[in-house]
Amino acid sequence: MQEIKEFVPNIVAFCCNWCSYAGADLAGSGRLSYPANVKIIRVPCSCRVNPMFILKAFQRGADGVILCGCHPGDCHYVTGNYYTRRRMAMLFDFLNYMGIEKERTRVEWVSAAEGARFSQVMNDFVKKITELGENRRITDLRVKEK
Amino acid sequence: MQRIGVFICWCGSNIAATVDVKRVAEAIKAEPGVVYSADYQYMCSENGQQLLKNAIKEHNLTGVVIGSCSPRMHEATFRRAAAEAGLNPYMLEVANIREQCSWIHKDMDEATEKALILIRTAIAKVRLNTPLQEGESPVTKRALVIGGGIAGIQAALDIAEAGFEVDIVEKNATIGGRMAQLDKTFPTLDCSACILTPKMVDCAQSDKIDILSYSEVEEVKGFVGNFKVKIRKKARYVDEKKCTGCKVCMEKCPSKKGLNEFNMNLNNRTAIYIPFAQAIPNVAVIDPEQCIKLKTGKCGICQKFCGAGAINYEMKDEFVDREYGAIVVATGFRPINIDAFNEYGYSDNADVITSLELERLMNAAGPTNGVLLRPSDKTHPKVITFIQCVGSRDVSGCGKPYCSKVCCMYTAKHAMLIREKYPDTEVHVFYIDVRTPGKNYDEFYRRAVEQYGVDYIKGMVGKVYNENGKLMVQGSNLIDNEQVIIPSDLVVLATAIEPEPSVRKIATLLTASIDTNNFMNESHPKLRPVESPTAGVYLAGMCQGPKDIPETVSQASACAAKVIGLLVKDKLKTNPCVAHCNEMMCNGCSQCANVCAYGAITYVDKEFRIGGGKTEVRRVASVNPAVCQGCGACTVTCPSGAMDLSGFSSKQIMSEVEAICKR
Amino acid sequence: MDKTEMTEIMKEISGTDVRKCMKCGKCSGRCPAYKDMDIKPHQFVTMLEKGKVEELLNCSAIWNCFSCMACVERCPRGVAPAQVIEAVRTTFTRAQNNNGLAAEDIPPIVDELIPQQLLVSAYRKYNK
Amino acid sequence: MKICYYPGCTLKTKAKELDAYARKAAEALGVEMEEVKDWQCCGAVYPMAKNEIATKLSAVRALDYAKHNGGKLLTLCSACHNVIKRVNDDMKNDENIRTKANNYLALEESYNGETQVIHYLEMLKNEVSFDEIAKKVVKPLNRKVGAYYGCLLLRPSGVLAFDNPENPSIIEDFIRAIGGTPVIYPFRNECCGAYVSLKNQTLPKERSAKILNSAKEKGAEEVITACPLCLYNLQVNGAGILPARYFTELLAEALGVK
Repeated sequence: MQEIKEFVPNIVAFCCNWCSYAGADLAGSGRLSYPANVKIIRVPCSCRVNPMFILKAFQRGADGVILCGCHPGDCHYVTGNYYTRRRMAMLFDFLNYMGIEKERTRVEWVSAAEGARFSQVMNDFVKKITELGENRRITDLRVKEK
Repeated sequence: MQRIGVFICWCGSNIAATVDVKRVAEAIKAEPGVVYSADYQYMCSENGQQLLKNAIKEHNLTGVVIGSCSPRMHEATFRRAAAEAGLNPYMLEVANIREQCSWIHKDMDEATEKALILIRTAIAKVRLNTPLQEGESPVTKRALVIGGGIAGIQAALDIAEAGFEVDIVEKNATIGGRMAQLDKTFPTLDCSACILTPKMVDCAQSDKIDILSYSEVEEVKGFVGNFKVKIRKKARYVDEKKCTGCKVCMEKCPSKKGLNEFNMNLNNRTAIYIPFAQAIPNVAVIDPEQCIKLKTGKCGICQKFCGAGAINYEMKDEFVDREYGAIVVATGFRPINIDAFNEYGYSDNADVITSLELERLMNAAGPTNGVLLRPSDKTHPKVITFIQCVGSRDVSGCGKPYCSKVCCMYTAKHAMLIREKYPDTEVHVFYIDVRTPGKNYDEFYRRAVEQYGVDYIKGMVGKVYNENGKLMVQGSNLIDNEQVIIPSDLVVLATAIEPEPSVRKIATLLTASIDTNNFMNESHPKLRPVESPTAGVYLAGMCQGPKDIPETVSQASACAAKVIGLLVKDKLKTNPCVAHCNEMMCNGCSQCANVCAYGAITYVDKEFRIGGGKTEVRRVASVNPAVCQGCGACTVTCPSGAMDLSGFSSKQIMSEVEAICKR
Repeated sequence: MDKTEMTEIMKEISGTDVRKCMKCGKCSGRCPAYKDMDIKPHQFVTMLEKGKVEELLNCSAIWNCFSCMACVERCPRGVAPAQVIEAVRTTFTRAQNNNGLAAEDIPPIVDELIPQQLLVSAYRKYNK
Repeated sequence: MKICYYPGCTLKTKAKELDAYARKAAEALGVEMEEVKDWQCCGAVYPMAKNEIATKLSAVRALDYAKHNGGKLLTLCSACHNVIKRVNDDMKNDENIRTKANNYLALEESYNGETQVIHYLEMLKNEVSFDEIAKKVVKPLNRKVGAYYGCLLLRPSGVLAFDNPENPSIIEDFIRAIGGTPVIYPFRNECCGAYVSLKNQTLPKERSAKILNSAKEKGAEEVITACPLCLYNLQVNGAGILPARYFTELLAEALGVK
């Protein structure tokens, strides 16, 4: 009989260098844990995140993608996070239409001082994705475990 | 194929206690491209860095991944070490296995597994890294200050003090700006002219400062360190070098009906005039709209009487081209137009005036020689009512949504000065909130109430109407919950302020951004409040937001410090992680330029070979690496995928995504 | 209906956002019926915000407001006090037996000049 | 020029002269006023409550009629103008009211605020022009007249877009056109007391007196209005201070068709 493995989601987090990545570092210095299945990619600004990256993540088997940027009005690049907000609102609607539930994608504003918030956001997100279960939409079946 | 070296730091026990560093170092050896792998107790230590340098040389490494603390901590350290060993520093990436791994996970297997993935991700990125070179650009050691008010004057004086040349471009005939129009200044009540005019004289006398009055910026090209600016010197019909400021022309000029802008149009001036007694330069100017000679060709009286022979009716606008390393914007403010606030009866009643008009009515050099007389019948007003927030904090569309910041204080000042000079005058102030944050500010306001007996009424005025020669001010008194009607002789409106409208043109020329209220945007609201997002452009005074004189002067000096910091450099190093355009793919759609907050993207026409020996000229985007800040907004906007960001290229990030998702 | 529910309904039918009020009192500074308003125009806004519906429904100001819109016209924050007053009045008159004007009130004061417009508008305003 | 005209109930009874003079003057000016067929009372006050639908329907019916008969609806009574113009704005901009009203009416084609509502004064100003009127004046007014706007024509200005709500000028321009001298007084845009005079007579008495005294102080010999209720309040509640008349009467008088 095949062993039923507990579902462990795989989550890609994009963090802007100036606020959220620093917030994640602060969560680390404060030993504020969050699940190990969150892996962070550092980008200069949340507006650097191309919708293609997110599609790629889902195609390659990610179960959730989260984008973190500076709070509106605090963007290091003045207006970058506003672009993110608008772009992602559209993309997430589109993904939802494709069958990737809205809960699997998220944009959060985390400042460099909000270590606790970073950890809380990640815990919450992982919990949500675990509830949703594995993402099967648009995933290239070859990347899934046999 | 890259030759990659991987270094796993223990960080004492910080990493090693949770991540099995030996296992990681061993496992990573199997990764394609990895030719060297090691672990060490403290990579950031002198010995650790030496280990890195030696390995780069011995193994001819072309790429390095360090598994250690956050790159925000030691990326610069490791990159410097790599550069010393002859490796391009941008060929090194840091995998964060401390803050984002060992510190937040307790289970060793789990943390080791994650560390492996993070390092593989960094390796995936490094495989696609390319050597990047920091650019260099020269610096023109001269600054431009746009606007000759107190902000511009202070910035120019401070820059000149450091030994750099500065030009002040002022659109009016004299420098001095709004502060020159003020009577007294809060909270000390010293005379505005007495503290401003010595600074104006300093500007005129400094051999480093060149004042281009009656001039406007027409064109700006270039970028930080290398601005090329075209300045229009408007024809003033008076030779600046010859005019001695003797004012004989003003006595003789027959056209005396021009409105005196300096006195807020409360009295008249001649067609040839010097704006005010202490004007700098103290040189006359002719108003071409008003001058009989310029309009009809007949008159020429001023020319006849000018002993210096300075009058020249043939004068034309001139253009001056100058180069600058830095630009300070200090264009200032003006009171808003209050025609939309007819409930206060400003347009129907001469005795309803604005606060700036009151400044002139109180000023010894003003139209009434400092005696407070109301405009309609030149009598002493016995009851004066002030209305605050006229147009401020107003989202109805008639006014401005913001607090103008200075009105509470200047109204307290006016009320106090009037009560002091004319103790028999009754003074009322309608206010919504009294906002007095600032050193000695609240004390100042309380003095108006407690010492001078100014009647502050919490509430707003609904209507001002004329009845039997009195101005009836009908408003609410919210504390007593009643509607009051105060028969007044003079009503003063604390009019909201707005940025001087010419700032829009300036911002466009400088590709500096502007907010919905026409205030210039600062680079960061808290940490970079004097820099504009456009490199090399700095902001001083009201053009950036409402502020009073002390704040304006502080910001101007801060601007000067930034400008000096820039001008002392011989060369500017530029961040190599900037956007670049693949011209073969670019279709010239302009979308990238539209999202760029820095104006770093311009368009050039380039010739491309299209086969068959033919060429075609296409419009393509071109990024100025000295101006680009590397946010990447353009890369995502670009519909054809022509824009990419060095150091964070789409391919690199895609490969990181793949590495993370690989199971 | 409980108080909270009533408050929400009144807010909704007023069509204005009472939270936008910055408490400047310009509406009350302008109100031509101020003298006979036992609850002042600015108070309508703040009281609805705080959910004081009973006091509002028991006031006489709802019968004295002219709906002249002077308060709406001059509000710097885009709040419409007259619409709050209308919401209170409507809520009152819609309840059973709650009319502001009884038919027997009319005859003694009808004179020859009274225009239809006055009768119709008064009935519309005061009664359901 | 032919235009759809909504008279309203008061103009058929107590305010016959407002209507009659308007028609005579229009004829003299070459404007044909065609009464909306089977019009119903507009309700006299605009129902501000967001969930009032039925009370707005009669206005929508008139608006829909005008939509199919020239696209413009002419009003004369200030109250009708206020109600119809505001309902029209709702039909254009308030999706909830639009949907519900259309559901009630079940028109062949739904009404979405297409009709342009114009007041008689706006018609004089924009369609005829005051210069044209001035040319046709045979008996210039030659006296000082105070324009009384009241509230219904001006507020809320965002919807009515009639004139500057604090400093209007259209009736003053009209007075000039018919050879009179306009008197500008601060209470010309104040409320006369409106429907409250049926409930509480002291307030309208005070307000009307305030308005007329203000006009008198600034030198007016009479005041003119476009609203039957304003006229009632000024004449009855402000009795004896200054005479008040409909503006159409003065127009007819000046054009020599009274």
